[in-house]
Amino acid sequence: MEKTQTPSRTASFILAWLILFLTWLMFTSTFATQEVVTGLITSLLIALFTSRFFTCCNLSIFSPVKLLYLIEYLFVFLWALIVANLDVARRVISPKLPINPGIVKFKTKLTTDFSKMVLANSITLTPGTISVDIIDDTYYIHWIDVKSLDPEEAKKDIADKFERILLKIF
Amino acid sequence: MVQIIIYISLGLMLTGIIFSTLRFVFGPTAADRTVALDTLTTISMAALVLLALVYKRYIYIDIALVYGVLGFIGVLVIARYLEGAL
Amino acid sequence: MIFYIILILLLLALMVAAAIYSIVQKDLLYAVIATGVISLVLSVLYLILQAPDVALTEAAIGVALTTIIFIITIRNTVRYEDDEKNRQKISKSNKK
Amino acid sequence: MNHILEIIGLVLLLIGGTFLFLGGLGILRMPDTYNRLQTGTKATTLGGMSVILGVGFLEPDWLIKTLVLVIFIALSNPISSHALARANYKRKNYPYLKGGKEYDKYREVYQKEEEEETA
Amino acid sequence: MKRVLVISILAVLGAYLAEALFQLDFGRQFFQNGVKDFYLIASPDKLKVANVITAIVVNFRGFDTLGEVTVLFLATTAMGSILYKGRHKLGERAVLFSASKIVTTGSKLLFPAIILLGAYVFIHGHLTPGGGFQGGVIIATGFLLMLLAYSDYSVSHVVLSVIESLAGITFATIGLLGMLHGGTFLQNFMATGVLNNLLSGGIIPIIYITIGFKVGAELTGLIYTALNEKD
Repeated sequence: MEKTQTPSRTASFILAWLILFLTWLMFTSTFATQEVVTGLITSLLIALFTSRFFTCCNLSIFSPVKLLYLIEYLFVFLWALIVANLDVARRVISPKLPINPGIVKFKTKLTTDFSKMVLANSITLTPGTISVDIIDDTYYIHWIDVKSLDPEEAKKDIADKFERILLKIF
Repeated sequence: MVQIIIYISLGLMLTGIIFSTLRFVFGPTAADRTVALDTLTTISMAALVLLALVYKRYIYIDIALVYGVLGFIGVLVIARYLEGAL
Repeated sequence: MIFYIILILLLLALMVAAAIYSIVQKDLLYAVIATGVISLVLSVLYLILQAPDVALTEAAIGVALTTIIFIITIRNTVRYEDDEKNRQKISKSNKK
Repeated sequence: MNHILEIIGLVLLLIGGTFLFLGGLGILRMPDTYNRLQTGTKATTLGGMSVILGVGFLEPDWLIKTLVLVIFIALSNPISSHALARANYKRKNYPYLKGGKEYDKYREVYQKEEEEETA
Repeated sequence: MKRVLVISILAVLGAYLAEALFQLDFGRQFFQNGVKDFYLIASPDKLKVANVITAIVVNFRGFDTLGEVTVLFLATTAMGSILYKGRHKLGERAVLFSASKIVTTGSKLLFPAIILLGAYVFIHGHLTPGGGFQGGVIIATGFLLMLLAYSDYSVSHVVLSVIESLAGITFATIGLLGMLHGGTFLQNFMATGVLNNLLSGGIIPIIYITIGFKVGAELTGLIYTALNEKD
């Protein structure tokens, strides 16, 4: 259970400052000196009173292995999103509405809140599924075309490809 | 060429807006109407960015940014009310 | 050019329809959602008419802030405008 | 190089417009709220993302700012749709089921809560 | 019959009023060479402000803006004093239960970004659309997100009122300094810088920052008070 420990205050403060400053750079999208200095000050001030919310991950998130996994996750997710949309298009256009909806449940192995949120959002955006609720570590998923009511098989169909990578990142 | 494709894209978005307005009018429950509002928010956000391209103004993207972020909170307010939390 | 005139006219028609809907509707929650739709379309219209400042103000205020204020009002009063239960409730509170 | 970026941008614009249209059509055609959320969320997320990225490709100076918008959409859209789905279930609007009651595994949670309340 | 009578009387009255209004010229002779040319030329050239509306709102018509902020302040105070009955104890909250894990975690992630967006809007008020008021509204909406997601999130009224008062005092002080310097309220007394740079426009960015803080604090307090009021 080492993964669930919350990061220290300093780590979360540095992470907050870094992320907020990166967001500022993306907002302004210039490297002019005045903008950068203002951004540093502003993001420092905001990080001072919001750093307690950045409990998602330790500073070890910046290790190259994890970044590689992050990129792999991005590609898996994008591919799933595209497949999901083609699926939606097929269902919407076909006149017979081929749907067989239902709500299935399965248990996850993830431990931190943040990774559970990422998994739930990914499930919402992938083919035919939408996360209705999450109680402790049980997901309740609305499935537009139920293939199996068994938790294990449902999980294999819906969440395994994401969970495999997320377990390595967080 | 660019003009024509922008016209086609805007026209498709407008059709989407009209369809979701229809769902807003017919939708039997409050949740259906909120789904229509959610869809409308995202479609109009994309339309705002496309209009920024039409007018060639970089600063118009700010409006789409504000719009997208706050529209999400507007939907969340109604969802929380429907849930019985407010 | 003619394309944008048609776009403006259609959006205006949509906005007026949503406004009429929000006035006629007896369920006040639906009326609040309709106000959200109005401010959405209005913001896009302001941008088409090249008034970015007004569009930003409309987007900032109309989308979330008015919604929460109306929702709080509905929560503290009644949801249906013309309802038998409400009338009883109101007459009871008047007797107090 | 510019030419290639322009073509990619135009294709993305067309794809995005199509998916936004499909999202509108989807929430009009589907039979109940959950299925409307399914089509609405997915189609508008990809559609909005690809329109915005397409604008970014057409004007390469804007690319970074459009990326911010894409990230915001990808984060906020699924959260709001999840909140709506949960709120809808809490109001006892049960999903449309083709296969019968055993297809709804979420009902047991609420039955437990109701039993606790009555007991 | 009664309705027809009322409508016809109203129509006659309206017609008279409309005719009278059309005959007024509202000082049209002064508007022949109105102030618009002056504004359009002076704001980029003399004041170095890219967004003309900002220059009008904060500098040329800054006194009106002070009035608007005061009206908002008075409205918030009045609403607070009506709604606040001093009977809300801890544990007796109006938001009954927290949202699900997904919403709470997501709002943890989005809340700092929204605050940063508000700060970006009011710091760049003289370059891009928007300004102090809009930035303040965005910040207040960010706090609204946290209040919605958590049932035990609270903001301190004392801190809010301190921020609000400090911002108001700074606004008025800058205006009075301008009066000392040039004779009119909110006269620009700082270097104007280069057009389209962040540090340009003299006192305008500072005033927008104070307005942003003031509006943000006021609206946050208003939402918080209104959410916790319950019959």
